[in-house]
Amino acid sequence: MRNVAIISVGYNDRFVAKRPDVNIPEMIQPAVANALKKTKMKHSDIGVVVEGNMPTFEGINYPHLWFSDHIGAAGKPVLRISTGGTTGMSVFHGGYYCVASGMFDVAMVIGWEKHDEGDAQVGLMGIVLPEAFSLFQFGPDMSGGRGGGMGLLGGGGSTGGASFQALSYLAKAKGTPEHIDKMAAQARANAAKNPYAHLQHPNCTAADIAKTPMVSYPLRYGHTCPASCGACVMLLVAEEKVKKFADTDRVAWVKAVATASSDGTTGNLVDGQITDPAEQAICEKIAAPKAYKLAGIQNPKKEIQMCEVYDGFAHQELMWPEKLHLVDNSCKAIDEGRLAIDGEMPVNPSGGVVSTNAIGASAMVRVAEASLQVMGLAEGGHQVPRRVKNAVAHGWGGLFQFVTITILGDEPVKR
Amino acid sequence: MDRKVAIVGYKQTKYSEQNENPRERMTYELVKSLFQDLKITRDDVDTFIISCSDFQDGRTISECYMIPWIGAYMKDVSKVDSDSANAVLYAMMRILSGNYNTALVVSWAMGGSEFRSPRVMEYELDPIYERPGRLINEITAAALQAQAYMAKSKLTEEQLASIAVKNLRNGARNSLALRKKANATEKDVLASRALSLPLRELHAYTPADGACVMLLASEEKAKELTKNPVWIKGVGFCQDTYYLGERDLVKMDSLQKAAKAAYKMAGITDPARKIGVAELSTTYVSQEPIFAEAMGLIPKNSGPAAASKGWMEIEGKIPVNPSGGPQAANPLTVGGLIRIAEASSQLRGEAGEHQVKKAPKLALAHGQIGMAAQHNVVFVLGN
Amino acid sequence: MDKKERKETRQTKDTLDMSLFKWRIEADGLELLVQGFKEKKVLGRKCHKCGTVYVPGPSYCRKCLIDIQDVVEVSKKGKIACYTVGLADVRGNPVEEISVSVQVKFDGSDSWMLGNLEIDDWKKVYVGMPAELVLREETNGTLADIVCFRPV
Amino acid sequence: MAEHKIVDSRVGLTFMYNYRVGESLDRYLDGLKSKKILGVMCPECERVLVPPRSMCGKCNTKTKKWVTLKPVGTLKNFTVSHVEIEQGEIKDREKPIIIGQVKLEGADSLLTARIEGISPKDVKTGLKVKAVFKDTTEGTLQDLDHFEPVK
Repeated sequence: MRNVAIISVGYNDRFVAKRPDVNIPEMIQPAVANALKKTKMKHSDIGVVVEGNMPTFEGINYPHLWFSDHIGAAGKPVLRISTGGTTGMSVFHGGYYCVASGMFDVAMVIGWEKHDEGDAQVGLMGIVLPEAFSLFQFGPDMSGGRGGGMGLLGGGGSTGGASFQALSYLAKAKGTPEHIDKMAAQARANAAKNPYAHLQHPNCTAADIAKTPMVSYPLRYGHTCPASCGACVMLLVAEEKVKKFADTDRVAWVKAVATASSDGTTGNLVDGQITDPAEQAICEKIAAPKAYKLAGIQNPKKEIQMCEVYDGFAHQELMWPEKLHLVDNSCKAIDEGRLAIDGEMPVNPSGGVVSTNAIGASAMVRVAEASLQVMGLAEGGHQVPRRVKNAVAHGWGGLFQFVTITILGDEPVKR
Repeated sequence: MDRKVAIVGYKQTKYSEQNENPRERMTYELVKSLFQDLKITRDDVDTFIISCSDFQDGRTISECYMIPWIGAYMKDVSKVDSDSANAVLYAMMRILSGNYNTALVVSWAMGGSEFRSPRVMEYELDPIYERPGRLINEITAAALQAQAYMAKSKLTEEQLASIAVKNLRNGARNSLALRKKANATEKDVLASRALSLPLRELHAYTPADGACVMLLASEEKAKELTKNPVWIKGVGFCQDTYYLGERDLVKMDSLQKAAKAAYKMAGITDPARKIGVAELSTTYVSQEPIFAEAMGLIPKNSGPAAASKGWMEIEGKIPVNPSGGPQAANPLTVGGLIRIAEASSQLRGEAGEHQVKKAPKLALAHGQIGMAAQHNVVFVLGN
Repeated sequence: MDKKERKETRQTKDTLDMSLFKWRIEADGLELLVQGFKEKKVLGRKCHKCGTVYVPGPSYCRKCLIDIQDVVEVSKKGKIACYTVGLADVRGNPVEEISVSVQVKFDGSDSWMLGNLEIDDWKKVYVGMPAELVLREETNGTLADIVCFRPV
Repeated sequence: MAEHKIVDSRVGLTFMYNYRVGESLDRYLDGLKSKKILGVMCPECERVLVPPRSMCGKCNTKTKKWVTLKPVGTLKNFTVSHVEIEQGEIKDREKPIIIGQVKLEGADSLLTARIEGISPKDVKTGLKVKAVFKDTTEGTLQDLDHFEPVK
């Protein structure tokens, strides 16, 4: 297998709620330019473009067709991958396989979302609509009272499902909702050190978060993510071309990629739900062990110096590091400050998804941020102080049922 | 690339206006029957690559509920959001990397019963110019392409109709086809409803319900699983500019580049002689000579000769779409995968009634999306 | 970086009308469930190969990828696997009637079922709390036969 | 084969989208409002693109120089369209329309537009055409109503 390195990351600009000044391709284009700027590469050196977003959020089918000229894809091979929340990392994995397969020497990957043009809440409902509405064929109680049928419908939404997951997780970890407050506060404060993050709240405290309204116990507004506009671009290069194209001595090597999917762990209304949303064996038992094995990592807690996890909801920033075998008990760890930027296992120095969520970009941003940490290029004070030799990036998606993992390092794996 | 990738097996549904089953059971039965044929279980699949579309399934992340039904519960899965030929391409690259030995490509669409293809394809248009402009859609784009080709090559309306007749007749020999017209004539085609001239209803693809699944494997694994592997000799894919007004609709740069890359990888210099059969995603029959020329299967501007001399008939010198192609059935996103399966079955001599006579050594399969085929994927297969 | 002046540009609109889609969905599990309600039973399907019990019980096993037919009755009693409490509306204003949504894993089943929990004080709910499905006095084989879950 | 319970599911819900046209098209629409057709030039290949956009895909270069094009050109390609798509259904038009690709003088791309003032039987490529604007323009794409033959 060929080794592949990330040599550059480009964002279009700071992630924000609204970009009324530009259309979608105009928003994405600067990210491409910014990624290229930091290399010794010309546009013509790019062999393949891999792109993805959540297509129903903006109502554009195969949007890469439209962007062709803006992202420099005209006349090039283009692959489009879309897998819900994991989209960004699935796209990155696509780019990785384009190079690792030997088909291409250079891949450009693009993840984006422009949430101000659609309705993400309705878009998310679109996951379960046909299945949920099929229940009406079985005569649920429509009175709106305590009828079971409507109860069956009630848990379909994203925050509803996340609340179930949060409580199941807290029960297992013996944590409290206050732990989620603490985690969210750390994320918002970290975001303030990341010039690209959307919700920035310097010196945010758990008490600040606890003042926000409760959405669905135990989750508060302060635990949920914003809907952001923005794009992330990365350039991936085969080992033998790194010297030629990289403009830095320190690139981020892709040591392993892995993914796994289960059935829906929430909203599995028609076929029965057999999987605990807080169990996530797809990560803990399948994808994470596979990734560590491929990367030659035996003791993740010791060998990994930081992680970027997909925390659409703040409790997930506690849960995923455990599922990734990086922390034994995150509730304890956050109490002891071990998850901070200068802690022993920094989690989401970027502020995470809970601070910035352009969905199709978000899982890619995890890889991008982890790669910047490995390269030592994280701006604005969110660089982890000790040298990052290995980092883990993670994404989740679907009905809490997909997981993607990428392991990066400052040296290639010897194969 | 030191590895080789083979197609070891595939299954298609019968195409219909409404499958007897909903999408989940339709696909489940297909996956199971492929496993049965190959004597494998879902544990033998290293990675699943899905090709489905949120706009066709009418769902956000439309694979969510399908994961367990295709055997991918607790498995490695990804989804290509494009024509399914791209999914085969991605599955192949995953195997080439050395990370996987087998990959199952799964694609479905309920184009006959659940969604309206022309509406779905309108969402491929940019929302700020072409959509509000209300002039360009999949029909008018293909019509402009057809008109440009006819003006250049002097292909007549009768000749264009004869290509439709050929495909309708081929479809009648394909047991899985939805639209079969063994006795169609040029007159019938010319009398069919005018869509956007020169295109008429019988030039167009047939929306359908259907699914296709295909197992790919590394060389070693392929030899374990089948006596009859079909090798992926070459692939190429490419995307053009979006803007119709800046594209040469006849020359088709992206298809030319995709074919060139596929031939290069396969080591072919004279495709017209080497390729024995081609299955092309011609959503409108006018694209048949255009694509064949862009891929070098027939000489430039030879569409008229090809049509009147029957070069692309099943018995012709370069049979194109012996299955009837998308005119026989076109469940949108499944299209490219069907073409690859059909080309493979020609190589294996398993195409039955629509088997081409001279057993071909190399076959070409093609997938596309976008207005007037903006994005193209080309496979060269061999046995 | 974000200080640049951003000029608003014109807007265009489009919609995705979901009513154009005519979905068909296989719902063997729900059908079995509501049929069972007629006899005040909770019915599911059990995989004859791996033993997994699904409620609602589709007629295939996702673990073994085989058709399954064995119908089993499961207890109406189980444990709360997780729950959430609706305390505010979408704008964050407190709601008048607090509702508790629960997922209950029935004894003898591998599945979790979603429903509402009837309880006087939501603070008493905990993961692992025993609960039971309450059906109407007179059932007619619909989802409306479900009244709620109640703590045991 | 076992019988399966198949249910129909329908949802009367609509996803709403509001798209920003962006800098280039906004300026183009300003142009239409004052009955002008604006194009933009790529500084590298010097192609003049209409409708304008911010990037030249051929050169991967930002387009810069704006040009006002003469509202006259040549019909390069066309189709006589008998149908329109209404919510996914292919419906016959009351009478067919001509959809043409027009090369404006000084432009390098073709503009798609409705051609009027000539019957579908007589329309031919090579026809010289001119732009006809709506009497009252509003800064929308519909301001440029159609093209018709130059008398």
